[in-house]
Amino acid sequence: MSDQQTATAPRASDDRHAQPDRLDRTALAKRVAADISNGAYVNLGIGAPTLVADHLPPSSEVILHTENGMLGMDPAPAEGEVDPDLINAGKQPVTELPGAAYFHHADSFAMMRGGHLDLCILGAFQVSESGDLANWSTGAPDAIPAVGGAMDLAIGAKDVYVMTDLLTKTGESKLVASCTYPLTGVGCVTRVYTDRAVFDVVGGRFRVRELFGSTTLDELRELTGLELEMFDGA
Amino acid sequence: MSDQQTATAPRASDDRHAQPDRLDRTALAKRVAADISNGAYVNLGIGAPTLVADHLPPSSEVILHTENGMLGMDPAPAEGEVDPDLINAGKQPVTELPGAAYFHHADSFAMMRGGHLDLCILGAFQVSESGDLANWSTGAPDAIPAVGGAMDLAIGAKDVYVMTDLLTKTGESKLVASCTYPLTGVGCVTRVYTDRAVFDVVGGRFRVRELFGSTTLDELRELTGLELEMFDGA
Amino acid sequence: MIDKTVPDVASAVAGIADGATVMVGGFGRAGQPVELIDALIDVGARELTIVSNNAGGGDVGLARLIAEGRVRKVVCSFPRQSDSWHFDTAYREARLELELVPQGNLAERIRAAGAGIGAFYSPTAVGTPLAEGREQRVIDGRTYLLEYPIHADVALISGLAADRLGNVVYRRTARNFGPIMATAARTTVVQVDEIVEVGALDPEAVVTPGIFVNRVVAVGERPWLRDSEFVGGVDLAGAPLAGAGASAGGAS
Amino acid sequence: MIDKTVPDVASAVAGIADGATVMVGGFGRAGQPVELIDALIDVGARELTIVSNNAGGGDVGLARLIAEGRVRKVVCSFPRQSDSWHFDTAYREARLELELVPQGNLAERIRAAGAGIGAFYSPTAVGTPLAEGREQRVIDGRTYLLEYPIHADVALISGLAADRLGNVVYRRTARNFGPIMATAARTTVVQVDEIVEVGALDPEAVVTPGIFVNRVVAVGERPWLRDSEFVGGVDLAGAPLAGAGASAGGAS
Repeated sequence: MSDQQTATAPRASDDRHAQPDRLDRTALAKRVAADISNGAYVNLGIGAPTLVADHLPPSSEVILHTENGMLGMDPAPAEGEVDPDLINAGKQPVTELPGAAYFHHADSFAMMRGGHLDLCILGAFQVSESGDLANWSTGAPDAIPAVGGAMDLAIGAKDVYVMTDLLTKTGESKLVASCTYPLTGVGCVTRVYTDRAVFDVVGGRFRVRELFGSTTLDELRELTGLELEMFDGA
Repeated sequence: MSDQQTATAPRASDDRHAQPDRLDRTALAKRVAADISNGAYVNLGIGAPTLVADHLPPSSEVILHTENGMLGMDPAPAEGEVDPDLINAGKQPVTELPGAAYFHHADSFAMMRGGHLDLCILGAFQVSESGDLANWSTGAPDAIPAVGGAMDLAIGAKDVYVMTDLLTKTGESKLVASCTYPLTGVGCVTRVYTDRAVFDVVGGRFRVRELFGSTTLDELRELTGLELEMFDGA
Repeated sequence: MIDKTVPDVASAVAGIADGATVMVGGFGRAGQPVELIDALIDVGARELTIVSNNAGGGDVGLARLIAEGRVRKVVCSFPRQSDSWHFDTAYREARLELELVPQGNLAERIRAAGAGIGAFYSPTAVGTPLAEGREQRVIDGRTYLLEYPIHADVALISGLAADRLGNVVYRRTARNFGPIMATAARTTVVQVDEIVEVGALDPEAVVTPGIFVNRVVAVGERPWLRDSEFVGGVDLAGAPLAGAGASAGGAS
Repeated sequence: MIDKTVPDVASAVAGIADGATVMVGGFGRAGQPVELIDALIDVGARELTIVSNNAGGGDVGLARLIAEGRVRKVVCSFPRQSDSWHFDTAYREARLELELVPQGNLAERIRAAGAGIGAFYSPTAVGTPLAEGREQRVIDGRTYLLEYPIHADVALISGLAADRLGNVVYRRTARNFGPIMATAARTTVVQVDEIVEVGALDPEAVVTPGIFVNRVVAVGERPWLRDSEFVGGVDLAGAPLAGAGASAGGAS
């Protein structure tokens, strides 16, 4: 897997749409996909994480779970072949791979909460140094709340990766000392893939696993306001 | 259903194997079967209750549940057609009716404990006036305990009928003021079919619903030592 | 003979009263019993509590039920959708109450009701705002919240096919909440594309055994299925896509 | 590529250690993974805790495991059978411990382990000797007992067919505890009559999805099945009946 990482990172930063100091969304999806092991059972959250499905390496066989009751999901159908009975958690049309299985919602979430998924990849508003995740509500008083399966995914999968831009549109860091938005799960995130760098959550601190493009550790410290160190591989 | 009762009782007591004052096991199984409504979902306990399956009136369609994961069970197969993968809770070979369904043990007991079965029919060591059931253990210190699904059945079905001889082999009444054997369930039995009479459990008392053969109410009072009245239909 | 089939959707939903708690199957449009909901609107029942994963989208089905002012409370995990304008308006105008439940807790609470479980300890939502008011317990070093079953008066469900005994099979991800809701309601009503003969469903593949089902109604083939084969040319709402051909266009 | 198939039962049970908790599928003989148990005996692991509905019958499978003195504790609902002499002897000589669990609690506790439920309130066994030591709680006027999940190191299960992804289908009442045990163990091992190609199993009819399965081994057709048709002439133990014909007799 570390071979794949080395091989992929330069490719990703060569992407013609990428900024010199960060990856675009497609490149980031490729980068995340490269880290998924052969044979892994993976749930991709709504939004950006869904893109990962389109970039899984052909050399590996990864089984995608969708919480609305399916294992063995494949990305979007060809035009004109949309089956309204076959959708993912984002209610987008998908397709079925040979070896797929369908099950009802209680079985699907039992699968998730019983710790059987190897990995889920989620979007985030904020991730804290202790791995707390906030991704379902900004707490705005007039917002209509909606949580879906986010809280179950957060506590269910063996590993929870977050895939997000490092900064919000207004320039605030999504990596924080502690979340100010309502939490989705406590201490659940194990890794964060951002457009600038990959971070592991280790012992209550973010450790920088990999820098993208021209991004430096000092830049990340400045952007996040957090004490960051490179991941030492331990 | 009351028509069926009237029609069946004399027929049963005419049975050539019956004692004048009581029904034999086959006649009792017929008598119980006649009370089961069309469309009922029924679980038959191990032992004597299993016989009921052979006497269900052809005019009604009754769906038999077996807790080892099946609805739509039919009685024993023809000789030479035993399928070891198709057994009932007593581990006897059975057959499958059209419209049957198989499911795993958690689903099967969810069905039972969720109150979806209309009726189960169980054997008993003792039934108390308040409907307590003792049918899994005599409490003998050297006995090997085994409970199976008895406790789940007792509390799960909408109605729990007991089918048993009124007296033990040593002449003691199985209907008692309160059980001395370890309980299977509390206040769960709604009706008791014995070789001498049918009893309903009503307001903490047995009410005699029907007398078999030459049995009289006074005899039943003497045999059980309980205050018994005829069921007044209320 | 047992015959749970009823001739039309009006008979299928007959008797649903004001104030009833109604479970509605489906995840988005997949598995949503639109025809039964339309019939429920015709019944006229008001002050309903709806238990469903979503709160409807567009102007049909659940969304229309809300638009018609029949719903007092919604218990769901994800009411907000790009096209949930009817729910959004009713919620903002405080014309209905929302109980927001994480999807896994929603599913497990429905299953618990059907399975006779008094309550259970769930790992989901611990440390979040949705844990408020819930009893907490540490078991084997992990924190859980106590969750209670959700029962309903009626469940409205959509399946692919059923027999007169009420055995039901579903199709693909349209299965979703149907099988568990069928177990949790006093009266379970299933709409299917087709009613088949007893014996036509494989006993190994029946998903909802008839014991959980009270009424079955056939609503006819959906536009995207024909001869058991999927026929494309529709969008997610089941409407024909532009350029999908004259015959599909004629069905819209 | 994912390939969970292993070439033989020895590979299937490799690594089961002394002191392991092993779930064993089956209800009586139906669904009991006899070939895997035989292989487990050969592995030599001792001091096992066995979670199974029964404690074996006759001299094969679970009964033989107990006879060989490998079992320290049995968690089951119904150890006593007409032919459970090996369990009976070991129990009376206090060579093993018994935890007796009502069958529905056994099933639900196994499911809870697989589903990440911390504990649940069960209506079963209230007011009986098996309620002793259990926490009691009144919910909505009914009394329940608190029941905890049962996890295992290994589950040994018997199915009808599986693919290399570990998707499993069962046959008739041999399904019983298999699907839930598959969810509750760290390592789930499934023996099947036959391994089939990926895509050969109907995705609507897969009972145990591959996510729950670690190893699959084919043990060959059972004597009472041929060309997907049932062939009679066997008794409940799978032995040919007297007079069942020369060919069947020859197989014993």
